[in-house]
Amino acid sequence: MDIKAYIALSLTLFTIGIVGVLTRRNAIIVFMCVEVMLNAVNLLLVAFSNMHAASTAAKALPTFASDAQIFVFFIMIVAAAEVSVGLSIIVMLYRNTHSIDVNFLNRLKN
Amino acid sequence: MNAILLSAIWGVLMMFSGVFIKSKTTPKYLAIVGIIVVFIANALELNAFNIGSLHLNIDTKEMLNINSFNLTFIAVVLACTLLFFLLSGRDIEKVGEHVGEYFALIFFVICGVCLSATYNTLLLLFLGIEIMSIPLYILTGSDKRNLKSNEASLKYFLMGAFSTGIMLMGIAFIYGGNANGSFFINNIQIGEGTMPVMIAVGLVFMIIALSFKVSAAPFHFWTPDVYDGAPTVFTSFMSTIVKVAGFFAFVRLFENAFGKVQGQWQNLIVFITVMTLLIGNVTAVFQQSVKRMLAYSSIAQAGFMMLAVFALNDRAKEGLLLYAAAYSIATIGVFAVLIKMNDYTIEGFNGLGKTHPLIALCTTVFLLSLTGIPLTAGFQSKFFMLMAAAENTGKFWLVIVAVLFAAISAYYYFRVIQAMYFKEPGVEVIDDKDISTPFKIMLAIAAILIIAIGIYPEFVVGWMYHS
Amino acid sequence: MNNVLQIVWLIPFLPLVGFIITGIFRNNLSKGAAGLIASAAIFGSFALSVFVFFQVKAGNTHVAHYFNLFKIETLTVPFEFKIDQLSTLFLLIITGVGFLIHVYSTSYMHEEDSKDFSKYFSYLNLFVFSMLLLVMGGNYVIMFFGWEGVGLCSYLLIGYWFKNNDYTNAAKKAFIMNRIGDLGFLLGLFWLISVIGTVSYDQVFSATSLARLSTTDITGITLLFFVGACGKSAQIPLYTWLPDAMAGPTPVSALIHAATMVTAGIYMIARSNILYTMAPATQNVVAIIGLTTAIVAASIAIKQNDIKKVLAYSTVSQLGYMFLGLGVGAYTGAVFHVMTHAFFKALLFLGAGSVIHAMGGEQDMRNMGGLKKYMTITNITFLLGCIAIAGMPPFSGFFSKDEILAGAFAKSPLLWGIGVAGAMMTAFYMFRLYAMTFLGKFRGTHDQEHHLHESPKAITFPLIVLAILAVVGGWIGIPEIFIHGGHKLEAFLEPVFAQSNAIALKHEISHNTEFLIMGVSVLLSLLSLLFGLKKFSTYNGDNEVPAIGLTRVLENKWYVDEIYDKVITQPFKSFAAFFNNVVEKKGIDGFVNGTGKFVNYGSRQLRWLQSGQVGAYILLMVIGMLLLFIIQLFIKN
Amino acid sequence: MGITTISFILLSIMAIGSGIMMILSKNPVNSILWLIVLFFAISGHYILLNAQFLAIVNIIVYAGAIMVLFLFVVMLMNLNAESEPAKNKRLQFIAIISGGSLLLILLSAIMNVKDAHPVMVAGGNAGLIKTLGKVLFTDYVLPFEISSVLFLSAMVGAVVIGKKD
Amino acid sequence: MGTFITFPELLLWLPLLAGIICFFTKDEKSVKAIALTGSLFVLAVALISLLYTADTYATYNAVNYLWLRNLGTSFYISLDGSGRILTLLTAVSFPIIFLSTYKNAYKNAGAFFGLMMLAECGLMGVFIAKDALVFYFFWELALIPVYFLCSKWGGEKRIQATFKFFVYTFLGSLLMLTGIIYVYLHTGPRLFEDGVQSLHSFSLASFYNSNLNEGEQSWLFWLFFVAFAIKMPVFPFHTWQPDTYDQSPTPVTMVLSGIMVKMGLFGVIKWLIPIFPLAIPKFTNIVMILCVAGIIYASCIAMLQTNLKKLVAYSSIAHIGLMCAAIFAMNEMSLQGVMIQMFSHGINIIGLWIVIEMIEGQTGIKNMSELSGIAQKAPVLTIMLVIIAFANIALPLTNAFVGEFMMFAGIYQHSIWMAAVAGLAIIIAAVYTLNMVQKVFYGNTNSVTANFTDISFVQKLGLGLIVVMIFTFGVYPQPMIDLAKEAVTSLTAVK
Repeated sequence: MDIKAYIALSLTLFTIGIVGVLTRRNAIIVFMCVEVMLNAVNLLLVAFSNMHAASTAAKALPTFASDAQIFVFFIMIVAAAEVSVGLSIIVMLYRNTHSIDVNFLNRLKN
Repeated sequence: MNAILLSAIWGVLMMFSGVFIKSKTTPKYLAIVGIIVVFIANALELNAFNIGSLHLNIDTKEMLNINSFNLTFIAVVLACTLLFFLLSGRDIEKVGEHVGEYFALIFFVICGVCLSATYNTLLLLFLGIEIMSIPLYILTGSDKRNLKSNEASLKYFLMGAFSTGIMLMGIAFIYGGNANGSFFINNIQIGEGTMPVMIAVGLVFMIIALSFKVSAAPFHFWTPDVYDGAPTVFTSFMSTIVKVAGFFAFVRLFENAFGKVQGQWQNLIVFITVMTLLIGNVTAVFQQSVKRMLAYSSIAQAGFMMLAVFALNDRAKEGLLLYAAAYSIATIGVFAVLIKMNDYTIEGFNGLGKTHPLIALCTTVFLLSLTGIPLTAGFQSKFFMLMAAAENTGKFWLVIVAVLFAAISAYYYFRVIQAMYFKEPGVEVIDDKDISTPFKIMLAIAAILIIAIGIYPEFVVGWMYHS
Repeated sequence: MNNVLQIVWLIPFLPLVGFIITGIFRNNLSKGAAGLIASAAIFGSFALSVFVFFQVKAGNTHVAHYFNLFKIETLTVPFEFKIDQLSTLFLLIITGVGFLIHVYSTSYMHEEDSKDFSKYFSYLNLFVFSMLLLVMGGNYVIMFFGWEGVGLCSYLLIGYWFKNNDYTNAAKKAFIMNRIGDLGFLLGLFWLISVIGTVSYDQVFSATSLARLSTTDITGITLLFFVGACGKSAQIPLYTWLPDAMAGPTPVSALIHAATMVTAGIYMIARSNILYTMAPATQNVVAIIGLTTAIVAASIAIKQNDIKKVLAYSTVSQLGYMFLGLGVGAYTGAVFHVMTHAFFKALLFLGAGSVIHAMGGEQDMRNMGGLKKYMTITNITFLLGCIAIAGMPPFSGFFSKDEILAGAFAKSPLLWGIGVAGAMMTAFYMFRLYAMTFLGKFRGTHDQEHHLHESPKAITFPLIVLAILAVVGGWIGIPEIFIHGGHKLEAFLEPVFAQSNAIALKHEISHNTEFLIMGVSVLLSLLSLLFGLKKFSTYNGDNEVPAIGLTRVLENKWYVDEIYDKVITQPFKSFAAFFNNVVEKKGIDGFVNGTGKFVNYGSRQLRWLQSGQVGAYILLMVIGMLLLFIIQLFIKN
Repeated sequence: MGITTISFILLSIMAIGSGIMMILSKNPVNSILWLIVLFFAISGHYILLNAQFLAIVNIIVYAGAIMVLFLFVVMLMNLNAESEPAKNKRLQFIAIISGGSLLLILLSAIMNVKDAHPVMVAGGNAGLIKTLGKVLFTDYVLPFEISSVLFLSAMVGAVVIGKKD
Repeated sequence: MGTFITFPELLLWLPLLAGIICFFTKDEKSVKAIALTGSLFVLAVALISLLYTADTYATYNAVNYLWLRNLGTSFYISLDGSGRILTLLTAVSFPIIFLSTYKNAYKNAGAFFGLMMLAECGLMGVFIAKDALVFYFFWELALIPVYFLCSKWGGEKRIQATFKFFVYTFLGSLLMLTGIIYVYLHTGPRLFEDGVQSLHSFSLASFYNSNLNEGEQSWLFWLFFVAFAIKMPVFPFHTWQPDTYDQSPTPVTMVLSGIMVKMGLFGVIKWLIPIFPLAIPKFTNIVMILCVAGIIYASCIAMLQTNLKKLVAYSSIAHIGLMCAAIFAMNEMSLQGVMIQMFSHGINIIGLWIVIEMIEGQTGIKNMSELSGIAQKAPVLTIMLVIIAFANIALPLTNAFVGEFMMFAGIYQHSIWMAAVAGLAIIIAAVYTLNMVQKVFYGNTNSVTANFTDISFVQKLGLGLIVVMIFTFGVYPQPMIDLAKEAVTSLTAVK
């Protein structure tokens, strides 16, 4: 299994996320698309870590590849935190406007 | 290190103060004390570092890199924050109920700032930036009744999350392309000649993400709206301290990780710099609301700071320090005055020179500094930046372009000055009851600081060269 | 008593003092005092000049060097006076005639209130001061000081009655015309400096520096100098200011626009005679211009009715004669004519002044006539003046003019022929003037008639003196052919023109031919004189026929003013207007403001990027990402 | 074609498909469900890559906690399909074009790199909880502590924003 | 022997001090008094310093403070040649300006005179700076107060006019700044007294022998020249000037036209020609053609002006153009001429402004065609004006004559035709000056001028001083020439 396959896969997911962000107007969906992007990254990181683990230099220390996985772990942490904040913002917005359409509010322009 | 720990701890303290202390004014003083404590701790560390003996030595596994440069920078940031508290503390209280929490969040941001000033691995860069951003999403939306504030925070949050994704993608590619398979920024194997494609891709992703954080065109679109919508106090905070921190992270990453192959990515920076200068300056010309104008001007200033990323030499570092100080002090000052205004449009400033000469004078000093008139800190910082860019040979035209746009910037800053001095005062420019004498004194001190740095910049830069 | 030459600086200094006193205390000086001070100042310098004259006659000339006007490595301009035969002669003329005219003015200007009275005299003194500076100056720069100074004074004096717009216009015209000449003079001067790096006469005319001048240099320099002379001495094409200058008080016309200032050009050329002798081309130009001016001016004078205008044009034409003399190398003749002309022209002007005074400001000859029986002295003196200018032997005009004509003949008979024609016209219009003024019967109004009277002593005294001079003044220059060694003046001036005479090729003309041409010119002018006298002695306004053809042209002064206006003034004005309205406002300033407008416009356009919608923002960001990736990955630098 | 390859392909198709379905489905609830499917697919990849810990965490944190949170919010706002007006078509078209071209650019850049980097599949013990735990609490103790600040701020934020006043 | 305080410092700090005091003084009378005394002190210093020009007094005339050493710059100021003349001009002008406008009342006088003194400080700084950075500092510092003065106390269209002026000059000086940076990066290292060594140096001396090849010099030349050309201003960079002169309060206009324009000339003399010796020959002709064209152009426009102030403004453009051309003629004669003329022009034009100020002050009118016959009402004023006006068109025995004579002679040596064309300005100048005199002073009085009163004693004093100087330097300019000698020789050495 070559790394390129994983790159392709995660880039595709990443792009799907982007396109989602661009095309949807529902704040929650948009936010979920961002989550998709993050997951694409996670996948890629893990793949890379194993790639490095496969490389000769890695043989030296066993925990070599775990850096990336720790990183992914932190990404998840951050994602969780962001979700809590993000959702609270969206809820607040909904409370004030009864809409979560990202284009509904554009008082701020020009 | 001290700064990181203490600011985090103090953040927790503030958080609880919000719970236990009912009085609305106490948290402010607590925060002021806190920032002073952090500052002193940092100063001690800086001093200790310069004489070569660190007191408490936490083994960070090289994940943090402490040196006089970034300690000085932290010192500058903390000083600016102190000034910010002193000038606008009372306005923070006005924003809403959770005064303690606001301060707590600000402290967390400071913690993030310190992280992104000292990080040595991409992981901590990521964490630092996130710790900077997430509280800001909140602060932006903290004026809950105000739809503008809501809108701003939503926009900021969505685009921020988006940029986080991009940055992570960049980190992933850099990690993948790095044969050493490590996240340490000074342990990235780029090799000779053109860098590996994956590194290149990752690098571009990083440039995009960081440009977003420092609001450099064409990734600046969140800036005007967010700065405009957020409560003015927090705009003042995030448009100064957070932004310069972003730049510091930017410079730090690209100096340590990709400094060797500068030639291969400089064009991108040039492109971004020119775009930023153009959009920032030109769009600011038309603005009617001073707040929004300042938002655009902050983009314009970012364009100048990009020159530091472009140059990446010692002069650039000095310039960045100076810029951090000059730009932050001036902007905080202007915002502090702006908050007091009843009318945020330029006409709102009409005749301020007659009704409040001192305030008008200080504001003028700040604006002159932002324009970059000699004898103000603003000139020195711009000057250092230009020098840095010029020393980095080959693209002198960039310096000239930057200067041309600086001339344009005179246009919109001076509109405010004209309004203050040469127009007749309208109805009730400021209601005097929230102009306290200490406020005036602080304002004057800020103005004097600007002049002092303008006359003798080594006052700031010198710290880098003690060792 | 050599010490006179040591205190020669007093000569210009006295008038300066007079100027300062009368100028500063103008408000508290009585008329008498002002007149007295002014005249006394001039008389003082006249007396000094006489002493100086004897010194110089005794043969000791002198260069008085006072201080350095400025001194840099490449050029030194000292403040120095040069006292030699030429300048002494002019000193005498200026101070002498000047003194008489001051005396005359004391009475002539008496109607003015004391303020303006002393202002008038201060100007007059200032003029004499500058004129003295001009002729005494030991180098071209000092000469230029005087040169511009007299211009200024003539400006001030022509515009003396500054309430009247025409007068101030005339003054302006005079000054600007002079400025044009001055520019020529200056350029010549710069040329001189750039070649030989000095301006002092002694050094410029020294053999060594003359050797450094190529033919082009000399020709160029002399021509440029001549342009200056044209301006100052009212030669074609710059003569039109002089007739207008008659707007000034009559004594001023007498002093400045007849006797002294206008001869500055002749003085300058005579002073630098050696340069002109070395540049034959320029000499020809000078001669031709001079002659043309003489003829044209004379022709105009024939049809003028304003008494002062006639005299003005006659001055122009006499000046033309002098330039003719200079052009043909008869320097002595020219200077001689300057002197005699000073006498009789001053006389005529003062006489005219006396007439105008009597007529209560009336200047049109058609309203005069028959004044002979009212003002005897004026009449006689005026007649003498007319005869003198008409060149009747043995009056002064005869000798000087004859010398010039002889010189012209020596150069080429054609010049002589035209010159004689001019002389005839002169005789004609002068006696037309005389007849219309003094003969026939009075044509003015009655109240004019019954206060006609002879002018007071202060006026008649100068007339008499000048009349005498006009008669005998020529006897110091009686040609060889009458008395051997009769030409005292030539002998006196010999050292000044020595260099020129040394190199100028002399074509001698035999005595017989000289007698012949003399006789012819005298005869012809006598005829036209009598014709004029007969034609106009019975003049009364009725036989006026509307002028046609040439006469019309002459009455309108060959339309020169109109032509200048159309060809030079108007085009230049519209040119300037084009600059002001198009280039300045639309062009340059338009561009500057345009830049600002452009920035504003760009700002108004750019802000549409900020549509306020997150989707659009992110889309733009993505597009930006695309750009960056393309730059980085596909554009190889 | 080994078992791993086949499962890789299957999981990838599943992931991409569910992703696409997520952004296409009008009803938020559906897209949330699709997203959960996506997460499962990715967890499958983790297992394939021998990162069991991450796989579990992914399921628990994402598919479990976060998605439930989302679902909760959506339910709270009882959004149904009509609630979201569609973006105008032109904009969507541009969006898809630009997104696609971005993908193409990156792929074309990366794919034409000659040298192959095999990925170690189903091997090594880097992904084991034991290893990760050791690493996390030795080398990564600092970030671990720092991340607490993140959580605190998030918590405070949630309070500030969410608390009714 | 060490000196306690040097002349340049005094020239710099005295006005600053006076200015600061003015700011904090409320009462108008005392403010004026303070400003006047301050300027008189400065004048005294400037005059005394003339006694110490000899090299033996070097320590009195130069001082060098350590400042930003790792940038290779230091606060180095000293009095010499052209700088000395211009400081003298500045020192002389300000008291005259204050005297002649003494009776004018300003709202918020403290700020007004404070800014005036600040402007003087800035000007002094420009003329004595020997370090590029210091030079640039003062260059801007002179601009800012003037900007505020113009747009606070000026005419009704003041804000646009002066803002145009500000942005224009600011742009120019920024370009110069980039030029300075570039040159700086090509200077040699600099070792300071205390042993600090910097890679490059901002000192004027090191700028003079920077290692720039011809190509670099030729574009840097324009970066600098544009800044100076805008300041002077030289055609076609002049369009800010007439409006600004027209709109700003007359004392400020005097400073602008009398002294500030000299900043540009001074810059060319000290900061342009010696720094880019290789570029000069290439561009001499272009610049001179610009200048000469400007001379004619401005004179023509001046001839059409009916607004007194604009007339003087355009005539000033013409004069400056002549001086600039003379500088680039680069021979001893022309340069000496410039040195003298810089001083004379300052004096004369200030005189003209004073007169115009008096007329406008009394009648409130600056349009010539509405004025007439003032000569009858105010003979003294008229005489003064006529003298100054004729000095302005360089009549002999006035100070301007010597200068223009030398300049023309010098230009002539460089190129006959330019001298000839520029000479036309002599005639045109006569035209518009006489027009002005005729329209305003001659003729009969009209409703406006019917009850015009002659000038007061103080004004007489101010104008009298000017007239005296006009004649003194007209008859005996030698001292001025000796003063400028070293500057001139150092310049001619460049060629």
